[in-house]
Amino acid sequence: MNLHEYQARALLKAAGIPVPDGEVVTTPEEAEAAARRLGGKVVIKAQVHAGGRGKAGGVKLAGSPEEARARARDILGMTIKGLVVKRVLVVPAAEIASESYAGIIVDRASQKPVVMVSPAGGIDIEEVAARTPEKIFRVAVDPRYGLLPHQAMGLAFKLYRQIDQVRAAARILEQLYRVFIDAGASLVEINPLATTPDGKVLALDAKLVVDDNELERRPEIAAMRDLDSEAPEEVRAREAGLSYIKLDGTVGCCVNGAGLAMATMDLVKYYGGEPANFLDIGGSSNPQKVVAALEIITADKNVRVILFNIFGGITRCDDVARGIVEATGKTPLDRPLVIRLTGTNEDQAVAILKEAGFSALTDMDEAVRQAVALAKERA
Amino acid sequence: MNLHEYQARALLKAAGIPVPDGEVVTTPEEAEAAARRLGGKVVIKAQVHAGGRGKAGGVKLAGSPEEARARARDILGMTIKGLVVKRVLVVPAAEIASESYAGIIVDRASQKPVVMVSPAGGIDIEEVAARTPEKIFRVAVDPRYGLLPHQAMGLAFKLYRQIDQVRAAARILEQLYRVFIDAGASLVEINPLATTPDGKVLALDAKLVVDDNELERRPEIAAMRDLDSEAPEEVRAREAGLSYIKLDGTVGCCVNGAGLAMATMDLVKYYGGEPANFLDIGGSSNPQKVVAALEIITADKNVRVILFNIFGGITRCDDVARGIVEATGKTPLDRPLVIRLTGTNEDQAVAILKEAGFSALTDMDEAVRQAVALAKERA
Amino acid sequence: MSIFVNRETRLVVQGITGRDGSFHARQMMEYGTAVVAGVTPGKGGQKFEGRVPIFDTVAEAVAEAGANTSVIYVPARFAVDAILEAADAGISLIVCITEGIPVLDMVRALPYVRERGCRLIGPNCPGAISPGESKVGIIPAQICRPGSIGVVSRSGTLTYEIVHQLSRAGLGQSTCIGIGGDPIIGTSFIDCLAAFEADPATEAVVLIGEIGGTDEQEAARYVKEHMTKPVVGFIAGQTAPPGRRMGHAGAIISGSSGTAAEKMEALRKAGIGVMARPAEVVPLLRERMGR
Amino acid sequence: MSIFVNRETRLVVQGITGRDGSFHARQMMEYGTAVVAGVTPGKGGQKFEGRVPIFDTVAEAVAEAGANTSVIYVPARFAVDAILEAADAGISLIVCITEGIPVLDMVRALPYVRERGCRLIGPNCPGAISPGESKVGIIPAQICRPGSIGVVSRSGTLTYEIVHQLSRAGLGQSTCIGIGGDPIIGTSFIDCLAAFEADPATEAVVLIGEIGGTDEQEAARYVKEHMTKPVVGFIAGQTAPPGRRMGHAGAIISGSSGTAAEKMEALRKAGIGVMARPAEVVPLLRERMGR
Repeated sequence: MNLHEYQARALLKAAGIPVPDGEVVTTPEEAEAAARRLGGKVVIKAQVHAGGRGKAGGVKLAGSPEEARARARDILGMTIKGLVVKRVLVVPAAEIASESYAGIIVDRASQKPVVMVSPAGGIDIEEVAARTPEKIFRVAVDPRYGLLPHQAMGLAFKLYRQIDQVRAAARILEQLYRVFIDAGASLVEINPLATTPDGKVLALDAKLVVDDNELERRPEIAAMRDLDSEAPEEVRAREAGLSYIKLDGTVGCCVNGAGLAMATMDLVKYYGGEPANFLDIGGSSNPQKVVAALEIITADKNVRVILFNIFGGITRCDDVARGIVEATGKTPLDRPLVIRLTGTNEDQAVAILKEAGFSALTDMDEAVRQAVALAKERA
Repeated sequence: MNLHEYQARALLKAAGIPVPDGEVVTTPEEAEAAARRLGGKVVIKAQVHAGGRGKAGGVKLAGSPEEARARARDILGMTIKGLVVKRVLVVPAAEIASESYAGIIVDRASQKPVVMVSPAGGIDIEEVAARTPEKIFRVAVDPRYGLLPHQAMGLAFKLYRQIDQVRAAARILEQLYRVFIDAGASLVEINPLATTPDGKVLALDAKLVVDDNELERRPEIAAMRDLDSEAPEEVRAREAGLSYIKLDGTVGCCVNGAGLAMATMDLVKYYGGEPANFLDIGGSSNPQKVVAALEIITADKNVRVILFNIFGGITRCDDVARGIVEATGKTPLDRPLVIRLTGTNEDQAVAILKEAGFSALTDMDEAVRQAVALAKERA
Repeated sequence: MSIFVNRETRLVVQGITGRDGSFHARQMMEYGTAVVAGVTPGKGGQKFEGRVPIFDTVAEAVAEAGANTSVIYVPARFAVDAILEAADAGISLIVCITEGIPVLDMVRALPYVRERGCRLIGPNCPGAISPGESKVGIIPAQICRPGSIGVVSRSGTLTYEIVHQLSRAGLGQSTCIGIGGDPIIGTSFIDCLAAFEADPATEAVVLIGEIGGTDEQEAARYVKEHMTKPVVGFIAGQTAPPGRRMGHAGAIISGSSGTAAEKMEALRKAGIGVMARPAEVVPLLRERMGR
Repeated sequence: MSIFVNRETRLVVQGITGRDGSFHARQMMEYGTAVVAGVTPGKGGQKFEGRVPIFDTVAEAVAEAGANTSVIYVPARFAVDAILEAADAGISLIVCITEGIPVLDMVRALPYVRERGCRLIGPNCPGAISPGESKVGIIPAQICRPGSIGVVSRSGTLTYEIVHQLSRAGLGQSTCIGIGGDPIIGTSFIDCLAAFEADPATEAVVLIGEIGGTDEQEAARYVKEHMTKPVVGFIAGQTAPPGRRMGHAGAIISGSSGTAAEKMEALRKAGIGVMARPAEVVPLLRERMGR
C-alpha cells in the first residue's frame, strides 16, 4: 500500500526526523490560508500515487498566499497518470544548499533491509543507479540488530564532511530505519534529503510503501489507505478477497492463481487479443467470490468477452461452476462467456454448467483462442 | 544491584504479570491498615536483601488486621543475616493449589539468557537443581529474537497440562523475559509461580537482580537502590568510585585491581591472618581515591593494621603515595601501615613516602607477613 | 529418486486440526506420505483420523514420532513462530504453505532457520511432491506421474497446468516444487537447480518464473555455469503493468526492473529453452532431451 | 612465536584521540607495535603524534592503512558499536579494554562478531602482549620479557604480579593475555589454551583464574583431554564471601557454585599444578617443566 507524501512525512516527523511544517488541503481557499500561516514562498504539491508529479505540472511554487490559491486551483482536479488530484500539500519553499537521497528497501538478493544513500539527490534514483552507480552507497542491515550507529555514520560520511551534518544525517538514517520497521514498510525514501544554507539537514519529500501483509497488525497504518485514490473496482475487488488490476484490453479474465492469471493474460496477447484485467480469485473456491468477480469484470465497459480459466486443485471446479450459474442467474450476461476448467470435480462442474446452458472447455489454449476470436467479432 | 521483593513485583505487575495486590509499609500501624484494606488473612514479609527470610522468621501469617500489626511489630527491626528489617510487604494469603518456579539468568556457559522452569517450586531452586535436576527445564534464548512463543509454550507444558494454564504460564514467561531485558537484569525469579484452586496462575514472590553496568542508562531502576539496606561504608565506597566489601577480619586491605585484591586477602589468610575487607581502588591512580579508601578502612574498628598492595601499571605508585601522605597528614593514623608498591613510578613513590616517614616494601609476601604479624601483636 | 521429499520423509503437520491442515493431511496420507505426527497445542495425546498421534509441540513430534520434515498450515500470524519451532526442534525440511506472512518477519526468521542447518521451502507455496514417493503440501497428486522431469516454480496453479501437460504427454516428474510467490523465500531456484543437477533420477528441468526480482536471472547464470542437464523455462507476466503487485507479493515490476522480457532474455542467453506459452513445454523438452 | 598478537599485527586504535586511547597508543608505539591507524569520527584526515593517520571509520582504516587488529578505548556506552564496527570492517582480532559494558549488550554482540569470523578479547580486559613482538592493550611492557611461558588470566594487576615473578626469575613469556573480568567475554581460557598448545614457541602455560562461573573447570577438562604442555594455575578469591561481586562483574560466587575451592580441586584433578600463592609460580613451573 502506498502512502501519500503528507502521510509519510507525518510518520517521519513523529519519529523525530526534521521535516518542514506543511499543511494538506483540498480547496484553493484552504491553500491560501495555509500559505498565509506558513509565511513567505510556498510550494504546492499534488498528493497522488504517481511518480513524475513535477514533470506533469503537479508541483508549483507560489510567491504569495494569493498565488498559492491560484496554483492550488491549477493542480486540484488535474489528472496525473490517470489519477485525479484531490489534495495538495502546502509547504514552505526551503532554501537549499545541497540535495541528497536516502532510502531503505527490502533487498530480495541479500534478503535483508538495505539502506541506500546518494549525494546525487533530488532526481530519480533509478536514473542515478543506471548512469552513475558509483554514486549510490548501500549497507545491508542485519534485521536482528537494526541499523547500527556506525553503519549510519559510515553512510552519512558519504554525504557530508562537516561532522555536525554527518551526525545529523546519521540520526535521520537511524530514525528512518525505525519508521521503516515500525510501519512494516517495503520501501521508504527521502528525496531530497537537503541541507539548508545555514547547515541544517532536512527531509523535503517522503515516500513510503507498506507491505500489504503488515496491515492486519497495524490498523493505524491500514487506516491511512486512501480509497479515493484507487480505482473503485479495485477497492471492491479487495473487499471481496480478490486480487484485481484493471487494464485497457477487451478480454475479461477470471483465473485461480496469480501465476496462471498472468499466463492467461499473456496467452490472450499471444493470440492477438488484449487482456482487460488481471484477476485472481485465489485458492479457496467460494462461489461468492466468483459472483463478485463477474460483477467487477462486467462493470468494465471495455470488456467484450469473459474468459474463465480454472485449474482445480484446492479450488473446486464445481464451486466455480455454481458461482457462474448463480451470478448469471441474477443478472443475465450481455457478453459471451468462455469457460475453461479442469482438475478437481471437473465432471460435476461440466454437468452444472451444462444444465444452466453453458459449455466448458478443458484446454487453455483453445479457450483463449475462442475468447480472442469473440472479442474481435464484437469490436 | 538487588531489588526488594516489593520493587520486583511492581515491575512484574507493570509488565502485565498477575501479581496479588500488596502494600509495603514501615510501621505496625500501617501494616494493620493495609491488612484491613486487603481483607481476610494476610502474609507479612520482611523486605531485606537476604535469602532464607522464611527460616529466619521474616515471613508470618496473620489472621486479622490486629494480628497483622503484631506480626509486623515482630518483624520490623529484626536482623536477618546482619540486615535490619525496615520495611514489610503485606499481601493477601492466597490459597494455593500448586507451586512452580520460573526464572531467567544470563548463563555464562552458553552466553545466552536461559529461561528455567520447574514444577518443584516454592523451595530453594538450588536444592532442586542439586537433588532432582531432572525437574528443572531450561531453554537458552537467542537474545536477538527474545523468548519465542513456542519456547514459552514448551516450558509451560512442563508445568501444566490444562491448556488455559499453559497459555497463562507461557504469557507470564514472555512478560518475565520482557522485564528481564527492560530492567537490564542478570537474574529474575518468580518462586512460587502458583496456581489457585480456581485455576489462575499467579506470581506470589519475585526476585530481581540488576546488572550494575545497566544502571547508568536506566535511571528509573537506579533510583530503586535502597541505601538503607546496605552497609553505610559500602555506600560511601561506591560513591568514591571504590569497590569495597566489608569482612570480619583485622587486616585492612587496600589494593589496585580486583584479582590482586582477592589474592592479597587470600595471602593474608595463608599467613594466618584474617582480611578485614576487599577493596579495589581501580585502575586509575587518583590520590583522592586513596584518601577515601583510608577513611573507609580506618572507620572499621576491627582493623588492627592497614596493608597497601599496589602493582603499578596504569596506576602510578607516586599517586598512591601522595594519597597516603595526604590522608595521614589530615588525620594521623592510630594503627600501623604496611605498604607494598612496585611498578610504574615506584622510585618516586618510595621517595615521597620516605619524606613523610613511611617505609615501603616491594615484595607482596613479605608485606602480607608483616601485616599479619602486626595484627597478631595488637590482638 | 527425487529431491527434498522422498520415501525417507517422515512428516509432522503443524496445524493438523485446522480446516486446511486436516484436509491436506488426509490428502497426503491417502497419497502414501508418511504422516507420522500432527501438532496442535493443547491437543497432545489425541489421534488424527484415529491413527496419527497429535502432540503439543514439534519437539515432541520429533522425539516421539521421529518426524524429520514439517508442513505448516497455521494462520499467518502464527506461522513464523511455527517455522522457528520446527527449526528449534531439529526438523531438517520445513514447508510453509501459509500465505500473508509479512516480509520483515521472514527477513528475521530466515537466518534463524539456516543457523540450525534447516531448509525452508516457501512461505506462500504449494509445497513439493515426488510422485510415487511422497507429497508434502497441496499440489494435486492426480496430475502428477513418476518420471524424470524436475519442475520448479514460483507459482501454484500455473505449475499444475504445466505438470498436467507433462503427465498427459507421458513425461513424468522426479519432483515438482513450488518455491513460493513471496519476495523473500527460504529456497531459491538455484537451490532446486543444484539439487536437480545432483539427483540421478532427474534428466531435465522445467523452471517456471514470473515478473519481479532477479531470481530467474540468477538462476540463468547458475544454469549456464553449473548445469549439464537440459533446462526449459517459462516466465509469466509479459503483459503485466509496472509497479502493480500481480497477486503474489513478489510479482511486481519495480521501476524498469524485473520484467518478463528481461528474464526471458536472460534465460535465452544462458542457453535455456524459453516457452512462449505453457503448451510448448512438451515439444521444447523433447527437443532439448533429444527424444 | 606467540598467539593472537605478533609481528603481523597491524593495529587500529578506536578512540585514539581520547584520554586513555592517546596515552596507551603512545605506549604501544613506543613498544614497537605497528599502530597503523586511529579512528575518531570527525577527525579523519588528521595525524596522531604527527604520523599515525586518523580515520572517520574503521572501514577506512582497514581499506587505507591495512589494519587487521583493533583495540578499543571508547567509553562503555559507545564500546559495543565500536566492536560491531570493527567486525563489520573485516578486522580479525578485536581487543576491548573498556569496562562497564552491560552483559546483555555483550550477549547480543558476540554472535555478530563470531558470524564475521572475528575474535574478540575482552571486554574489561588488559589486552595481550607478545614480548618483543607486539603489545595490544595496557599490560605494562617493562615487566615482560620474551620467552616461552604462555600466561592467560581473568585479571589485570594479579597477572602483572605473576608475570613480574616470571620475568625476575628469567622465565620469559611467549604471550600474556588478560581475557577479562566480565561474565560474558569473547575469548575463553580454552581458546587461549588451544592456541598455546598449538604455538611452537610456548613450552608451558600459567592460568590465572578467580571465583565465579565455571570457566576454570571447563579449562581443566580441556587441559586434561587435549594438552600436552605443562600447565600451572592460580585461583584468586579463596576468602571471598558468597553472593558478593568482588570488583569484577564476573567474580561472584552464586549460591554454592563458583568457589575457589571447587576450581582448585578441578585443576588438581586435571593434573594442573595449583599454586597456593602467586610466589609459587616459578618453583612450580620449574618443577613441571623439569628444569
